[in-house]
Amino acid sequence: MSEKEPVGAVVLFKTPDDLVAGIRRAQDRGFTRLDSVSPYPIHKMDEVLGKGPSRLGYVAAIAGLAGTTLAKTAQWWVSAVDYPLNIGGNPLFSYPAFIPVTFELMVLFSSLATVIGMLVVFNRLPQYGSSLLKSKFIRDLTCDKYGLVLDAADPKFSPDTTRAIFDGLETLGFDLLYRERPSPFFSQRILSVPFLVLLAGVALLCSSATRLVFRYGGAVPPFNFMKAQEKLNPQHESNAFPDKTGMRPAVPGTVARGLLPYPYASDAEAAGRDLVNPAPVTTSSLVRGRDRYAIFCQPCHGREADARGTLTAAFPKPPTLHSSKARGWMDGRIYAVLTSGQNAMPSYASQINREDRWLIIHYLRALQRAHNAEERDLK
Amino acid sequence: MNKAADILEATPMVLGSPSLAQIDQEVAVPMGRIPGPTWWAAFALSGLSMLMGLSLMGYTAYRGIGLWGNNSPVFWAFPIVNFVFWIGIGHAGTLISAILFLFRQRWRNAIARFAEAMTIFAVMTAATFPVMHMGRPWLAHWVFPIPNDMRLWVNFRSPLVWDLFAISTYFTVSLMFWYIGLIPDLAAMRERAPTNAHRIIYSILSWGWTGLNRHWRHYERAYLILAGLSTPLVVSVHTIVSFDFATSVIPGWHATILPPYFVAGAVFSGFAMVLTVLIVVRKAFHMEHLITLRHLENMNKVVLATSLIVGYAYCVELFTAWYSGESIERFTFLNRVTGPYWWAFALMVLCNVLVPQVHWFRKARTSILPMFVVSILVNVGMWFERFVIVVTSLHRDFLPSSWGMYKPTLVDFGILLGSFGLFFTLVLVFVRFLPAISMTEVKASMPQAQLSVHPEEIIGQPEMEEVSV
Amino acid sequence: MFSARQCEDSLLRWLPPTPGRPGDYHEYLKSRWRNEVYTRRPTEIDFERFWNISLHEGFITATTGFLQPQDLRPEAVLEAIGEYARPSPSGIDLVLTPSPRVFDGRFANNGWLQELPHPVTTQVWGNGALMSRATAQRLQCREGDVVRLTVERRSLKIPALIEPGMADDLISIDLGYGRRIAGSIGSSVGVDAGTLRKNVADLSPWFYTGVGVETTGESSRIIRVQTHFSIEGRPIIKEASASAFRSHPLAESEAESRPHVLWSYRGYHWAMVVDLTACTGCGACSLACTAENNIPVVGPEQVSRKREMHWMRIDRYYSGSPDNPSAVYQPILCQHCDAAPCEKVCPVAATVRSPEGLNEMVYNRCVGTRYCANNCPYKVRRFNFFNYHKQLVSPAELVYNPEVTVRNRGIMEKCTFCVQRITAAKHRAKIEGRKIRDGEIQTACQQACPAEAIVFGDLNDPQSRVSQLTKETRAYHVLDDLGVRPSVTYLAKIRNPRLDTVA
Amino acid sequence: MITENNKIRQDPTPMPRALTRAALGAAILASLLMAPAALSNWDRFLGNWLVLFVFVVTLGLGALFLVALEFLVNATWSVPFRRISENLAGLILISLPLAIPILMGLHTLYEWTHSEAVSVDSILRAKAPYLNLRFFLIRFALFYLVWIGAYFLFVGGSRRQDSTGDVGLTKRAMKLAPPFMILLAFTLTFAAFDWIMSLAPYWYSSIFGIYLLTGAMVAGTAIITFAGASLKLKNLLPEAVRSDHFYNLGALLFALNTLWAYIAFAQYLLIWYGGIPVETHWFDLRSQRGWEWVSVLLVLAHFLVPFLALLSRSAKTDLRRLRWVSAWILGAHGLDLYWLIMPSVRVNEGPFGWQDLCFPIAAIALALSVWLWQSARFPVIAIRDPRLQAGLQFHL
Repeated sequence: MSEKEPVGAVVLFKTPDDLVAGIRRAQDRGFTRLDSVSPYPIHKMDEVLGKGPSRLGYVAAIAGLAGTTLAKTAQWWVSAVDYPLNIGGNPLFSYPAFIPVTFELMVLFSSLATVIGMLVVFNRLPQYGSSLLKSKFIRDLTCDKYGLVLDAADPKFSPDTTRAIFDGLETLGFDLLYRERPSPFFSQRILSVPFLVLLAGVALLCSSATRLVFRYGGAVPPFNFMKAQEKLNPQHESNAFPDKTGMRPAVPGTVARGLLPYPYASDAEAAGRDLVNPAPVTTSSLVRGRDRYAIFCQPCHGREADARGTLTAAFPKPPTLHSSKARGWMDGRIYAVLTSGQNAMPSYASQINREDRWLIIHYLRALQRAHNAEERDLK
Repeated sequence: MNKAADILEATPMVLGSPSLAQIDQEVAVPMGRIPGPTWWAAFALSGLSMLMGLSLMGYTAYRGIGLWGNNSPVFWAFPIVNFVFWIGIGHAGTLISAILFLFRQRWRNAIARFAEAMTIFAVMTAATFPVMHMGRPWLAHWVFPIPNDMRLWVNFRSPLVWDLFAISTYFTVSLMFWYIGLIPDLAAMRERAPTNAHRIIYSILSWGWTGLNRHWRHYERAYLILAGLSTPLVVSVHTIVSFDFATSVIPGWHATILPPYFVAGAVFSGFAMVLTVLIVVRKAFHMEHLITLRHLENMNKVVLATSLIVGYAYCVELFTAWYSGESIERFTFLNRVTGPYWWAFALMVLCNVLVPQVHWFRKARTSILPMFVVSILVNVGMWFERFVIVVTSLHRDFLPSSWGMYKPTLVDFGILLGSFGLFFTLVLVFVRFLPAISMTEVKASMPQAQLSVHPEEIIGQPEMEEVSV
Repeated sequence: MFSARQCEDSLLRWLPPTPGRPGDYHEYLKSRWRNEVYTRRPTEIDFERFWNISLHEGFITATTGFLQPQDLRPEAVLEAIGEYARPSPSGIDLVLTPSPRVFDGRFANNGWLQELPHPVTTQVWGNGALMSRATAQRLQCREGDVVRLTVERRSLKIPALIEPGMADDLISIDLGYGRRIAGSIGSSVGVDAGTLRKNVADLSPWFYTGVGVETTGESSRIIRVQTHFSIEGRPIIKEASASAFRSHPLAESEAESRPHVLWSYRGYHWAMVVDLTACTGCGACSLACTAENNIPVVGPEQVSRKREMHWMRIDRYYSGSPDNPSAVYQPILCQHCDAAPCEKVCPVAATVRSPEGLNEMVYNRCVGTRYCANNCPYKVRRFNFFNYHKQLVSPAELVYNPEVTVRNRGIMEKCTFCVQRITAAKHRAKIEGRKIRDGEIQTACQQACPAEAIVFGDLNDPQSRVSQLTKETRAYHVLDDLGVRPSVTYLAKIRNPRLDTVA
Repeated sequence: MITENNKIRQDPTPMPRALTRAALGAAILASLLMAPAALSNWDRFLGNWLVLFVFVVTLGLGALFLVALEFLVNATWSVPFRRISENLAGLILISLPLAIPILMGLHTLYEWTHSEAVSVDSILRAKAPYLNLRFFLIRFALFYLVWIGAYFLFVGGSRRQDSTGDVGLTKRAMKLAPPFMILLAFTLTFAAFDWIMSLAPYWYSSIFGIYLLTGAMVAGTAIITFAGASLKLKNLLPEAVRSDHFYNLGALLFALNTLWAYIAFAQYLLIWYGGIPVETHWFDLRSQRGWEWVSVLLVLAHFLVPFLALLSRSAKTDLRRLRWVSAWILGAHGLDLYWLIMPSVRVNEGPFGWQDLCFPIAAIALALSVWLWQSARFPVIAIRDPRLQAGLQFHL
């Protein structure tokens, strides 16, 4: 718009009653676009201008309802659905305990809505570019004088003649209002680009600062998360010992309960002589034996113990265990093989515990018997 | 009917009937002036103690809670006492600005702005305590229900979480309430800003307010709604603070009367604090005729009333403890009165119940020195009330084997002093840069500011369209 | 480690070398056995296996006696003590006893033992001149006042420690304290009463008569973890004399109405029973708990501010007259309440119920509001006011249990029912495809209790010892009226009838 | 606006005949129903009687509270309503004869009067110094001394003013108001402990006094609003009493009712949260055998419905709505007392039997007749009150 064109006019009055008289006069002259300006809200001025009560109340009510709903559902969802914990034996949805937060959110939402609604939606503030601010009366209008504002859009309005209609009234002055091009920051609209840029900048700054603090600030000692533990964790090295192993091997020469040293390392035959299979032959023991066999023995010796294992290509082929020699061996003799190994076969003492070795032998016996079954076995 | 005249309170709210311009003058001028040495001295004092307090908090965060006197069984002590104390202080503001507004007590207009400011500062002061009171304050954000990659949530059954919501809501709403009230005054300040810098700041803060009636219309409505919302809010806040104690099973904490009792106590202490500061400010800024003796007298009446309510609560609490017939319950209160902390209880009763009774006499209500002394004593007493509730209930609870005594350390005292420093620093900055009295509301309540037309005559006027200028 | 050497090895090394004697002690021992034990014991197996088996079994069945049993002559004992039993001359008698914690001082540098409360006085980090109230009144000294004891020319300054139930005109002092060089922990803790001893004692080196005692105006700190010794008539301890109990067993005081139970525990429901009759208050449970659960030693300063960290503490209450009271010991640990007040108030849900009835503490979720501890009626929750583990020097980390988190400062902690052991047992059971057997899990305290006063197990299994014991007529819950429904049941204290006929 | 003064009738305003008939009918119906109710279940009858008694007392005290409140805060808007409150405060006088059956039935109602029960129970023994017959009666006498004394001081003074127009009487009332408020708080608190709380002798709740106090305030305000609105609708109040006055009354009713809800919620939440059996037991009784529905109904009737009905600004000036809401709240207050008393009296009976029916009717009969009787003797407004003008001119 052009700079010269006035957007309206303001008439200055001394007392509220003069102002009302002025308004009456303007109304008599058929003005419909007018408003009063005062340093404080004048009681009953709404009625004078024929305005009903503000509708802000509905905004507040709706927002309050929204807050209530959100609070209740959020608390229900968190406590009963997403994070259902037994806390003090209380029900998951302990409604009495959820009332306080619900109330607070109701108040928060509806008061936020009230304030934002009043400032931005209903009053369309900020109006840093309002032409009134440029009026010479604005100082008085914010202090102790009263103004009547006439809008240039009013059909009855004309810059030259309007002043005359207030003759005979207690006026202190008349001033035409011109809209000047507003400064980029003090914009009419809250959604002006510079303002939004500023807003975004602040938001970015705050969030990144927060992130930094939470991400790194918290981890600086002594603000730790108990990641650093003073104890020695399993499988960790310790400088307390020359060899740096944290988990200590038993002192040589000690005998642990249930782990008598195996004396036949050198003399497998003696083992065949002395040792008897302590494990009972039961279904469960055979089953476990089969499982162990499948894990440790089958790859080389094959499912049937007939040396047709899956690894035979890669490894030296073991002898079949159905040879009369193998079948002739006492359990202890086989035990010795499992324990200290034989020829290409390594020791399995570190992988299969003692009971399991005996169970495997039981299963092996079953295999042998099944493989070359005799007449009486079928009975 | 002239005998009836003195029953109908005819004394004006503003003495010397100044013109509206004078009111602006008196309120706004101190802000332009360079502050005097007294202000600087006060500022230095409070600022220093604030710094000390803050550094002690930092040191605690670095070393650990062990720096305080807290122990087992007294896991909560000074910081919680201070927290409740300051939150309580923060209640007078909203009460004056919201509840008295709803009761159309016009005398509130002159003091509302100030009281609201004190509310905000008190809540800020109080809010520091729950954070620094945590064993691991660097995880304070865990108390907020923030969706996180650990899929953890907070426990909405915990009064501390309620507290979090209550206090943040209260702070937000009071801040908005205060700021809304400030906007027209800021507009006025904008027009009489001493320097250009002032002008720009006031312009930005006043949102280009011009005082059009169509703005006032929604403005007043918003103010009313906020008042209506703050009234239950202010009650809820200290209620929830009282829940922190009352929901527990600890005898001396678990009492159903605590909510109303705490709210009354909060208003009580809040009014006392507002009085204390107001008496000084009104003298320092020569506002005796805007904040008249009648204002102070009315506040003293509220102090007396709330003191009686608090006294009632003490009595009923003690009686119910005896009435319960439970040995542990009875012991707790006997121990409160006659135990090792008997002096705290005695001090509390003296300051909160006995001393305010002087306000039965008009003479005491209307003369500065007595009311000043009373207000300060009430502050002391209310601090000790919280001390009595928190410490004496904890230090001897169920199992005698775990009984113990609590001894505060120097750090505790330092932080307490620091909190006062923080509060008064903020107050001093406020009176320096913002109108401590709502010019708008005082003007609006002046006789010459009213329309003399009778309401009936202005029903059914034609509706005017809105102007866009 | 530290290239240390077994002391026997050193002795061997210092002895003049004799041919045929192995220098290594292990070899030396074995050779002794080969020559003196193995030979006496006819067996067909070779020595190596004999040796291993003996080691494994821990004993050997001897055919020809190594020791000749002597039979005891009671009258001889009477004669022996008879001469001491004569009335002491005027003045005060003094008894020097080895400390129940640091014994003769050899354990003075053990922080666990230093911080373990004395079974009777609950004193920690030091000793004192233990005397009765009457004696104290006669000497006009209050607890903590330093008194000077004089035996002939030897004298000692030591704080008075007043305890009901001491014999009058008798002062008893624990030995083993006041070591000047004991290490980083034990140096100059308490007072060394050994200096009062006489190398050639007329009666006994531990017993002196006619001891001079005068107060010195000074006073020194006595640190007790418990300062109040009466139950104030609260429903904490239940006791009866056996005769009274037989006539009418105590019935569980049922609260008016139980809160509605919303949660039932499927699977296991862990619970514990503590028998007050069996408990002797020795504190082994407390110590075992400390070792098992990486509980820090906080030191005298912190304990005196009531910040000790023991998850398992032993409360001691007196009843009867102060001159001749009778004491009750009550081990108190987290009661794992079904309606736990501590859980409700935690803002971050850092302490919650497990599906197996444990009250779980999620250390790393804890932000340290200490609200739970306030709301715990049993005050069993412990807070890390400082980082109590910081000052440890390597290799102290080796004493920590790798199964248990080390708690940092600002975190609440408490008894977990040794959840790490429960978990381990569950793994075993799962591998072997079975339920956990009753008694398979032993909590550290239970394991250590010499009187077997503590039983832990599954309440859902009606056959388990725990369920059996909770049904006993002696069973009761501490502070039952609160309706928190603890998982720890106590069995009432039953006193020996012969004692109460005396009293 | 002095002219308005002429519109005010100086003599008592004649009440509509219909009311008198209604009162009479209600009285007859009630007394007819009472005999069989008493015969069928004496305990229940006594419990109901206690409810009726406390109901009448709280109404009277609530009305008296409003009178004193006006003098305490020197409010002018309520002056035109004060005479209504004063007339209804007369219910205190009626409540005294009502107490006779209670005092005779103490042994049936209160367990602590059974010496054999007290002797074996440690808790009851501990309470005996307070809960014993003699002290109970002494307190009872004290309560009535205070209440009736205050009644004559306030109401009598105001009535004397009608003739004398003495401003000093108003001043005296202003001086009396603060101490009376204190006394009222304590007497009603202990009355609540004595009459209602000690029905369940183990249970205790320190807020209970305030609970009944707020209940009485709500009831008092409600009945004043009801009477005021009815009079206005029948044009029996002066012109000058306009919607602004009723707005204040409605707002007060709204505020007090919300306060009651707050107190009630605080008590429930804290006891629920603490979960201590001795305390929760009391609520357990009210969540079994159909009482849970009464509890829900109470929340709806005493909080939700009035809250929503009075929330909007227009509702507080709409006389018709004010009338039914205040009547509703009176009913809710009766339900509240029923809910407080009955489960403790008849521990294992459900709510609502035909025996209970006669008591609401009796209450209506009593309130109506007292009101009619009083307002037949005095003008409907305190005509010579020095603040009447200010009161009539009151604007929002």
